[in-house]
Amino acid sequence: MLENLITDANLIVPEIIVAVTLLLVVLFDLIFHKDKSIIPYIGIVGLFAALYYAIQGLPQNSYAFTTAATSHQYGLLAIDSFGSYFKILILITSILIIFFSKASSEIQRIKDRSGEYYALIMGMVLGMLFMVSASDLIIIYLSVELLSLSSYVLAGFTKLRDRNSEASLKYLIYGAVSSGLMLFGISLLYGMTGNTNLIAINTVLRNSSINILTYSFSLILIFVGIGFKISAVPFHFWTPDVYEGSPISITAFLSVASKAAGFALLIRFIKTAFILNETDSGSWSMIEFFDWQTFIIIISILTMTLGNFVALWQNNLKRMLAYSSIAHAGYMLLGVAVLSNQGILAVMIHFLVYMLMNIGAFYIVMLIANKTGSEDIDDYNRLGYASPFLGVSLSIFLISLTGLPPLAGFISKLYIFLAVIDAKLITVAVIAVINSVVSLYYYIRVLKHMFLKKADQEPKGLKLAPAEIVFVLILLIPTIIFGLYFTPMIEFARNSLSILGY
Amino acid sequence: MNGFPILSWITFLPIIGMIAVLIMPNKMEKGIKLITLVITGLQVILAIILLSNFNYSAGGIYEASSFQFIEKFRWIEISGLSWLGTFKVDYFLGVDGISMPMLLLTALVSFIATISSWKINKSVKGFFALFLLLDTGMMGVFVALDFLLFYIFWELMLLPMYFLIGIWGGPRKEYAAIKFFIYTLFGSVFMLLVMIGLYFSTTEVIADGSRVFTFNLLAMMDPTNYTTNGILSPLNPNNYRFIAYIALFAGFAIKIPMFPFHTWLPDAHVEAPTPISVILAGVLIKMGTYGILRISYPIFPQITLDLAYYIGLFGVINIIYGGLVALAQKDFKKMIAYSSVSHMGYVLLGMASMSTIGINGAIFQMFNHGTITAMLFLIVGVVYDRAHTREINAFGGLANKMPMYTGFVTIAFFAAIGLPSLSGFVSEALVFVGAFSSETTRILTMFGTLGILIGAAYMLWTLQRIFFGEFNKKWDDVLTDIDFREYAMLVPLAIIVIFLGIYPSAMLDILNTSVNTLVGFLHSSAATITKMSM
Amino acid sequence: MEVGLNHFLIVSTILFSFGLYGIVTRKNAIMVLMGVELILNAANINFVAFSSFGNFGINGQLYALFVIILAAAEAAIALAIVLNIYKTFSKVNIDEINNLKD
Amino acid sequence: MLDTNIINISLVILLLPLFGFITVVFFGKRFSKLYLLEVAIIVAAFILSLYVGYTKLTTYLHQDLNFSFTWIDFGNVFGKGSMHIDLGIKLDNITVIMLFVVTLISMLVHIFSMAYMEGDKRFSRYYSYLGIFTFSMLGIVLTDNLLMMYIFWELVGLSSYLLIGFWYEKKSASDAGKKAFLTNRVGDIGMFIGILILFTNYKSFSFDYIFNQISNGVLPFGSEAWLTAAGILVFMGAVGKSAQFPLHIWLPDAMEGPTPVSALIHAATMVAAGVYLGLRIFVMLTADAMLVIAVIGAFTSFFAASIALTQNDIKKVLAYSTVSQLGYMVLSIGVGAYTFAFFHLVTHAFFKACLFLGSGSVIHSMHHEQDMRQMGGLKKKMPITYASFVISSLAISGIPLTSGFLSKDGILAGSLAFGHLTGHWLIPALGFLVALMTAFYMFRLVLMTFHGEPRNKEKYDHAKESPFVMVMPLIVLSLLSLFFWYTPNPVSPEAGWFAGSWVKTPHTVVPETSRFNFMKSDIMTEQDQTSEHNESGSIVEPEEEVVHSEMYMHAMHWAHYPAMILSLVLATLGILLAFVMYQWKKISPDKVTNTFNKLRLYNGSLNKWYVDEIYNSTFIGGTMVLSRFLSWFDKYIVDGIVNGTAAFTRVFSTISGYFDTYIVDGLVNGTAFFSGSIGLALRKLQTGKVQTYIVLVLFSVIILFYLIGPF
Amino acid sequence: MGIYDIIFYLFAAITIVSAAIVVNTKNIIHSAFSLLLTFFGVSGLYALLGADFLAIVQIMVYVGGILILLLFGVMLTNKITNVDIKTGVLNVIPAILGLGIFGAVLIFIVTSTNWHVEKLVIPKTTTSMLGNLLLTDYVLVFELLAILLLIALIGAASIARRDKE
Repeated sequence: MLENLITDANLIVPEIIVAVTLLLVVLFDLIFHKDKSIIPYIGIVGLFAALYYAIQGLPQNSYAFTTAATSHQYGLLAIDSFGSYFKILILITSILIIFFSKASSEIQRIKDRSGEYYALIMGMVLGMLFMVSASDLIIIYLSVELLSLSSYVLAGFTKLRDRNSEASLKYLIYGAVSSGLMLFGISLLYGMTGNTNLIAINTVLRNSSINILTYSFSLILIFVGIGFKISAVPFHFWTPDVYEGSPISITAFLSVASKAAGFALLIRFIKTAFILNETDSGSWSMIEFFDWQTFIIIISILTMTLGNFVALWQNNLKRMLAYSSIAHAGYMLLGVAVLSNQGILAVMIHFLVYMLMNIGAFYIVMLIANKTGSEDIDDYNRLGYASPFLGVSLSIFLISLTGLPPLAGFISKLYIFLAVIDAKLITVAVIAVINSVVSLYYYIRVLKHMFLKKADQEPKGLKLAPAEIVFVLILLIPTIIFGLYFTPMIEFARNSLSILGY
Repeated sequence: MNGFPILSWITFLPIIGMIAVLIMPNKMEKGIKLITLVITGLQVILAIILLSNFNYSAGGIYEASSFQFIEKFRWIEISGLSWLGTFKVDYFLGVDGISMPMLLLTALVSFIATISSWKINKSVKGFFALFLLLDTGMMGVFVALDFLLFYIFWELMLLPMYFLIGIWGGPRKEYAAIKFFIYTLFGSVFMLLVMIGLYFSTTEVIADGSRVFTFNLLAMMDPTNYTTNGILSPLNPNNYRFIAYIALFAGFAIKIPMFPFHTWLPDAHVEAPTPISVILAGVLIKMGTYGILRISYPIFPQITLDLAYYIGLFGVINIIYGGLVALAQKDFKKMIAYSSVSHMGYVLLGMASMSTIGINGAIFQMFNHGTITAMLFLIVGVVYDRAHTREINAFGGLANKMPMYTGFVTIAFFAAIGLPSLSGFVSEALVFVGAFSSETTRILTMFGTLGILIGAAYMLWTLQRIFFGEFNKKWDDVLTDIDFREYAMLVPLAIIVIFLGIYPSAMLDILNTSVNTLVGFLHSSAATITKMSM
Repeated sequence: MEVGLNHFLIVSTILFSFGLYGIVTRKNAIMVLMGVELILNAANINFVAFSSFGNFGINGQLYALFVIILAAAEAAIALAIVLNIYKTFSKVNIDEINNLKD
Repeated sequence: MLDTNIINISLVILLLPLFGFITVVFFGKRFSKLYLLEVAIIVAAFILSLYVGYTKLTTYLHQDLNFSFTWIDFGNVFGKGSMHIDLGIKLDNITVIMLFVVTLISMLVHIFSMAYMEGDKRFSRYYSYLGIFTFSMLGIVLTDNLLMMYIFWELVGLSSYLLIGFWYEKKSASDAGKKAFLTNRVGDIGMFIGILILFTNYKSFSFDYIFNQISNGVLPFGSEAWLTAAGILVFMGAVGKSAQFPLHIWLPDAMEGPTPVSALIHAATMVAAGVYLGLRIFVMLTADAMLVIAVIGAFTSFFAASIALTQNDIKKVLAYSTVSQLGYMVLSIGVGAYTFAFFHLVTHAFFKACLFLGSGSVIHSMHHEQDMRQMGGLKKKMPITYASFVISSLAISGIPLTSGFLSKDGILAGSLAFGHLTGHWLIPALGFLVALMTAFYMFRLVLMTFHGEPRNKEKYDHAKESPFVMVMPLIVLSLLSLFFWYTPNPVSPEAGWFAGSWVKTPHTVVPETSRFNFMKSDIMTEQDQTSEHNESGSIVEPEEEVVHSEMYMHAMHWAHYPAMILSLVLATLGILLAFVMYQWKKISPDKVTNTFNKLRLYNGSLNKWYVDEIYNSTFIGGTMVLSRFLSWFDKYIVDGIVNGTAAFTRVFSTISGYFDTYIVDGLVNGTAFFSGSIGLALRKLQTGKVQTYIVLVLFSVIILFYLIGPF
Repeated sequence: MGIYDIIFYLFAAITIVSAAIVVNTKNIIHSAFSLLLTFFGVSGLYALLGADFLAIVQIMVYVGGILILLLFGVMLTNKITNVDIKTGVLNVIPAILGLGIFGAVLIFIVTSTNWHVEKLVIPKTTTSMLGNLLLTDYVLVFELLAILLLIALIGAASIARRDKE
């Protein structure tokens, strides 16, 4: 028993480290209640350690916490390279977000509560780490809740403005209902299969006939919960409001890490529970009761279209980026909809790139908001001249988000389209490219304001700390390099493709 | 060229220049301008070196071995993808008779445009940095032989162009810039899809002997490389190939710009600053026709042959429609912008002929239009710089006030009209001869010849309104004859226009072998593909 | 008709629907939270009923237990947030708190 | 190698004026006397062409000299074999005669202009333009192929444009230049299409090669109709350049240019280029084409003469008279009187140049007064001008002992024969009517200008005989209007060397079936057959005239004397009528005017039958309306359709105001509009009320379930 | 209809009726106390299903914990003097419509499904079995829940406490 426990614990070292860091943060919060500036560093150290072990854990491929009642391959967690890839992404994002938070004036103003802030961040990280490797519906539900509960609080954490609290409340109610629906779906699925383990469910589905109506309904309900996390239309409604209302560091975190975790969860859920078999060329044939492809394509088209078209109208940059992140979720869902390793690869690459460019964009928005106190697009007028570095960097991030060469965003878009066209989903591809043209409008609009518009008064140049420039460069340089030489990025993703299961 | 990567140099030299410009402090405007001038000057020199080493008898088009100055190495290689085998992208540059004139044109027009930018004084650094980036994009498009590389260069010039119009442009610059951007992007995203479709339909043998999918344009042209069920493979019984052709063509057509996708052009031209109008008209819109010749024609030969009539039809519509609309313009620059629409119609018509003479004429027209329109836009720039208006009716009688200027205007206008002994005539005549000799485009050609008349009408009318008649005393102080800098821009172009008018073989000999190869390849490959798909 | 699985499921379904109804219609945030609790309870009934009738072992009860604990945690956070809202807006009517919108 | 020498000399003649043009253009400002170089050059060119003409007409009378080189080489063209475009020159008899005529008149005009244009601020520019004109004209004359013909054709158009609009400060002048260029281009389009037809079929532009192919039975697209079409289309160029109806409108306006220019370009040389082209392609004209040409010519000559009757501007009368005479020449080509078409071209060049220069002399001395109603009685003041003017007028009226009598008589005879053979009697009838009208309006002009009482005393007092450089050309030209240069027998042109041996009707190459009956050769001579089977590419001219059948010879013979007598009678009648009305005042011109005006004829004629007005309101107006419409269409509809759809625009126009306010800067056009509208609609969902969101989620779940569920 | 059935219907009725009151009454206090009844009803249903431990936990946690929390919430967010602690409704029609369809669909599919039903087995010792499971197979969940509770604690405390001004 204990041996098992130790073996299992070895498999989840990153999670354990994060949990310990969480406790340490709480502890240090109590010890150093005068000056809490050390706390973020504890978090950073802990996350780096976790990252180290996550990278170490890349080649691992086994189940952890196998249940005694069943054979070995039915674990609560699946520790595989796919999960580790996302764990690495999430941990990197978390580290970036901690630096991000340190630079953010919003977070600086609540310094005395920074212990709780970082503790909750750790809670989110932990939730996400479990999400990406969860292979049991209960773990899925609980890890989603762990993530959610932390983020509900964080969304309203600063309490600086009305909208913080409002974001928090909306997020809470929306999240509670979504997870409630998901739970109900889980209970129905449990009723049909008598199990909550994805592999076990897969076995049941292969071998017995089930009521398709109930089955579909429960899957849709479960998808509500996941769709809520990845802000897929029509489960996205919270996204713009919460993104706008939250502290910008949390917005960035939600838009990248929590979405990554959601996607990892979705992919694992589909791939583990509903696959019939995987061909040599990496495409999946699915158990036929539920047409995942059509379903996700519908969601995906809705998502990208709504995200892009509504983003056109936004004047608040944070809100615009929220819609843009919805749109990107749509593109990534396209990668999922292909239902092949190729699509998954595209999603993985897209996340890597998306992390760079989205955090970069948010970071610059934050830097500007720090100084000007505004995220309004009109306040960006002529900013490109006042602060050329920020202007150019933000332009590059936004152009990369548009998916224009020679930036990394193009490569990830290319991979998605490679997958989609190879799957012969031509109509979908056409809709997607038209969407990407539409997206240009709002991204370029920011550039227009920064460089083309006339300002009432010339904005003052922003003085940047060296650390801030370094932070931007850390994100900017890979965005450019990966656009021109993307072999390492794709090699990395390709080596992390294996998902446990059939 | 003894292993000297001259094409890479000519393509990426501006990037080096851009970095240098960015390093320079803001205040050293002269220095920034000089760097740009030196860089573009070096480009011209490299282009001349290329020309002097150019083998006139090498065909190129579909045959890697007869391309020249080839640079090819594996840029991206990712193996072990179970569904793709190896994902690879080559850095593959090369030149043949079709790209050589475009390369010369790009180098020349960039150089002239640099001189023309001398008076830019707003955010000088930004302007020249973007200008040089644009230069790389344009040059790259004309030398790339790998579709992905081509696409990257193609998109690369969008953003600099957006800013160059949007920041340094006229009153409605933002509108014009975004319109340009959106139109072009709209075209190019479909190009992206077609590119991916083609990627999955063609394989190429790589070093280890296995066949992998490829972006290599030359491999895509070889019917034997098609996969059995690739989405755009003729072996695959679906009509995607046709749709893909249309999509690809639309992408290029927007750039040309072909009716009815041309509406971005007048706006962009009118709002853009003079050097950018020069680049836009001189080089950028050639990318569309170049792309059609380089990609659409050899990769989809049988569809090209089937649709020749429609290509020609749109060409003729462009000629007549563009001309008639130009006739109604009151803005000097807009008039010239529409004349570009009209003149690009000749290119389309020539291409539609599918004959050596016609395509020769079309490419020659591309080059000539590049030089002539560059001249025309510079000419507009001259009066606009001085009078700050482009209203045609605001002027009159400039011939006496600015005789040398009028001289250049006359050359440029008559070249645009297609007066013999100037280069425009030869290309237009060849286009007509070629198009008429093809059964499909014969009747169209007859309508197309109306363009000769309409062109003369709007050009001469404009000439009359601006240069003849009574001089408007309002401009007495501002309008002075052209200065040294303007000579430096106009003289080389005028010399080229006259020289090629008298001795067109200087250019046509460069083209000829490749065009013959292309025409031959079109027919033989179409036959092969038809046989395959049966 | 003998009471069977379906009876329990119908109860849970009704409870679920009422919960949703409450969430959707009530203005007061706390009453919305009550609706959430109803949903969770409905799911719990399902878990327990399935595990008992389907002979799936006792796992279902365990899951219900987890959910109950989670509901408590969620309620704690929810109420904290509601209090925070009350401090900020002096009201807890959700529909009146909509500064964030398009 | 004498023939090489001649070719080389011809090339020198061609390039000399170009050299002059370039030199004067670049250095004319700096060296004000540089125009003398230009004059010297043209004198040299004249002397050289005299030499060339002499050598050709003596040594190589029956042999053509050719020289050509490859201009553009297309290499081995797919499916068509080797292909190239050649340029070259060809010297045959009409070439060298034209060479002589062009250089001579050009030289005289150069000299005349030294005085006439003196003091003009763009004096050297004027000479450079004359230089490029001469160059282009010589190019037309010398070329051996259609492409080069077209090239120089256009260049002639350009120089004409430049010279007509020389005084571009005057709007009427620049208008006239533009009109000339554009009208010519209309004809040129036809010509170009004709050339395209020929090139497409024969892969060559060379006259000889094309004719050889036709005579070998290779027809364009295999049909005679296309041959007819090609002939007519190429001839369209001549219609433009030679100001034939309906493209004649530019020539009278072209009188806005300096008068020596009118003499050179719009009387003697450029307008004759059209006729020259007609002669060049004469051998490939089918019967139908010839009939069309004859009708055009006849109508034009009559139509223009009818206008010339009433004009008051001295140059306008001459301009319409030129149109009318060109109509004669075209008619002559149409009826197959090749020799006389060319003959009339030459004689007309001299006497019409003389008339124009004479009028220039008058205008010069009257201080640029052109209205005849302001003149009168000038014969005393300007005796030499008067004398030369009268000689030329007699020549144009076709009075014996003048060159005009010889050529015109030939044309009338030819047309009469044609009418007799084909039944198209209207053509000779119009021809004779025009002879009457010509004599009348020419002498009306002479009488109003030189006879009677001076009407404008002030101007009259200042008038004096022009300087020597101006009268010398007049003397030379009027002398050339006399018969003895062309034939020893003043009533029989055939007896002379010109029509008798230098210029012979070439053998037509069109298939028998599409010739006129009278042109069908009854008996093929041996030379004929050898020429048809000569495949070397150049035709050796048959030594004997074998073109016409016996029938035609008979008809010609029959027509000769009636035509001569009739034309003489009509010309005399015309002159008499002019005297009656303007010298002896027996009939008041006003009365005649009123009489005719009852049918609105006088005003119609005075206003050139409103052709310009009709064109303005139809073609030009229509084009402008169309172009403005298209411009509007482009701006609002095409842009609209492409950017979105027009329907969409309409539907959403109601909210466009809103849209404009908020999004106009970034989302300006229709696609944006469209996408913006979608965005706007979707945006409405984002109410900010979380419970609404939940309702939407629930509905979505149901919809998704419906969509995806297995129903 | 046996006694088991009668008890079931009783508890079911309590649950449903009180739930209906919870979501329909205007008075928050009424609604909170109805919720208490609902929890009791559910607890009874658990007992009927043989989940005795769960029934107790339900009452302890829900009634002792969550409901008290909710009541605190009600008290803290409404002035106690305010006699009618009432709350309005919104979205009633779409809610009834949507949930009518939703509930109908749900009931239809729930009843039409051929669930895996075996004989109702009432285990005797659920408490120990649950305890065993919790510390063996589901020890991870156990730990996870511990952290979740910690997070909830930190979160609730940090967001609800008064800021140091």
